[in-house]
Amino acid sequence: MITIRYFASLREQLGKEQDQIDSADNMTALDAWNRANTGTKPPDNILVAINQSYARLDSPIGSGDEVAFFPPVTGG
Amino acid sequence: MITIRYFASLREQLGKEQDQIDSADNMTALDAWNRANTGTKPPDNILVAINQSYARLDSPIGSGDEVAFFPPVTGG
Amino acid sequence: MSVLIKSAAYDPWQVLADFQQQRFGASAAYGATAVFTGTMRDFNEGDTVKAMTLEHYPGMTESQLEQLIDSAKSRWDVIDCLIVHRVGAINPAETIVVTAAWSAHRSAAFEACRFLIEELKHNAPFWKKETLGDDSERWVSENTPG
Amino acid sequence: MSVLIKSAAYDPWQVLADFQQQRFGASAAYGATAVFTGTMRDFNEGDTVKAMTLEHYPGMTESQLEQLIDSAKSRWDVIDCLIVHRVGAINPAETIVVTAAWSAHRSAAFEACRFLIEELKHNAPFWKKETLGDDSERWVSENTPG
Repeated sequence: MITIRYFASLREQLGKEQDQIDSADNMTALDAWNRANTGTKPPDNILVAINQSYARLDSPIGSGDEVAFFPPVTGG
Repeated sequence: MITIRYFASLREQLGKEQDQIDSADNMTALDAWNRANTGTKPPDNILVAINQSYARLDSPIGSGDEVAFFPPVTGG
Repeated sequence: MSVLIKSAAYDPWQVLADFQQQRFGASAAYGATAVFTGTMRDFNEGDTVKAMTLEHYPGMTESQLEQLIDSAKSRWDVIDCLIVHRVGAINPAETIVVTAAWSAHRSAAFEACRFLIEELKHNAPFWKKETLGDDSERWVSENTPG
Repeated sequence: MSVLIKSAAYDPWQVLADFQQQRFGASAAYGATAVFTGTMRDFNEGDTVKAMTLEHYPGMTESQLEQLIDSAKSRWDVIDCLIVHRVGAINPAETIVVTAAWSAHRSAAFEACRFLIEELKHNAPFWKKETLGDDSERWVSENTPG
């Protein structure tokens, strides 16, 4: 099982906070996105975190991982 | 009348806080020093203020002025 | 703890006083402290902003901010750093963020303090949503440089 | 008043809180505040320092510091600045100096704050005399860079 989390404007656009999907061999963060959001491409400026560390769309993921997608950060 | 003030290590070395001297025509800060401290040259790194603004040893002074001499500043 | 996430309004000066007292007590090891505080303004990009909501990624936020402090400590001769950040519903004139660095030397304190706020703005997972004068809402799309 | 000369120990965070409250109240005009505090250490140039006396030139000190603030305001887009400086007998871990700048922009706040402390160290008529571990006294001969 892989947990996918969405934050901020992306969360509002998608209308959901998270997805749970089954894991498969050789998955990337992008694969997880595509499985959970069929037909919707990730925004160009999307940021990716795997297990709460920054990663990339082509970073590998596996069972038990938490993948997060969010827009550019605007804190401070 | 001209008031001459001394601060910090210079005050301690000279053993005085201030002098009062008569003014004369075309006096400079250095002239005031020399009149008040006969035979003692001002230290090389001396700073000069006239009426509480930075000046130089060759800056002109006149009656009623306050001339101050002090070592490099070390505040902050 | 050198990273504090606050869900209610706080007095930045009190937080600094408390942290410094707790961390250093009557020790005279540091000589220089540099502090930045960011306060919510009531305008942005020409519009009135009545209120703001700050979303964050709990867990990742704290670990990112702790990494920033570790990074500052490895780059400059600083004794300790503090980062405080507000989340949730915020009103104008309330403090959003505090970054601070304690050092024996003022250049290290200034540079570490500024590094913390710049890196925080570019890397820490926080997102601002503004409520404008007409009650419409908008997400802030990106942070401005400098 | 943006320049304060203190002849007794003070809490820098309380002074900042009071000044900010008095100067800005609940206004949200500034977004960025940069602060530097300088604290008396218990060592200098390899020696233990038990106590210190800070002499100044009353009148000239205040006017020099006010000129520094005017100069910072003319060079950067800052709303206001504060300088606090201790004089007289000081013990380790007590605050010597505070410089602070309030601005809409963080770069202006940082640069003005740093300008104030650097210029103060080079131009404001203060002089430090240290009492060492063996009770001997020495005048600090010059400020260190950075």
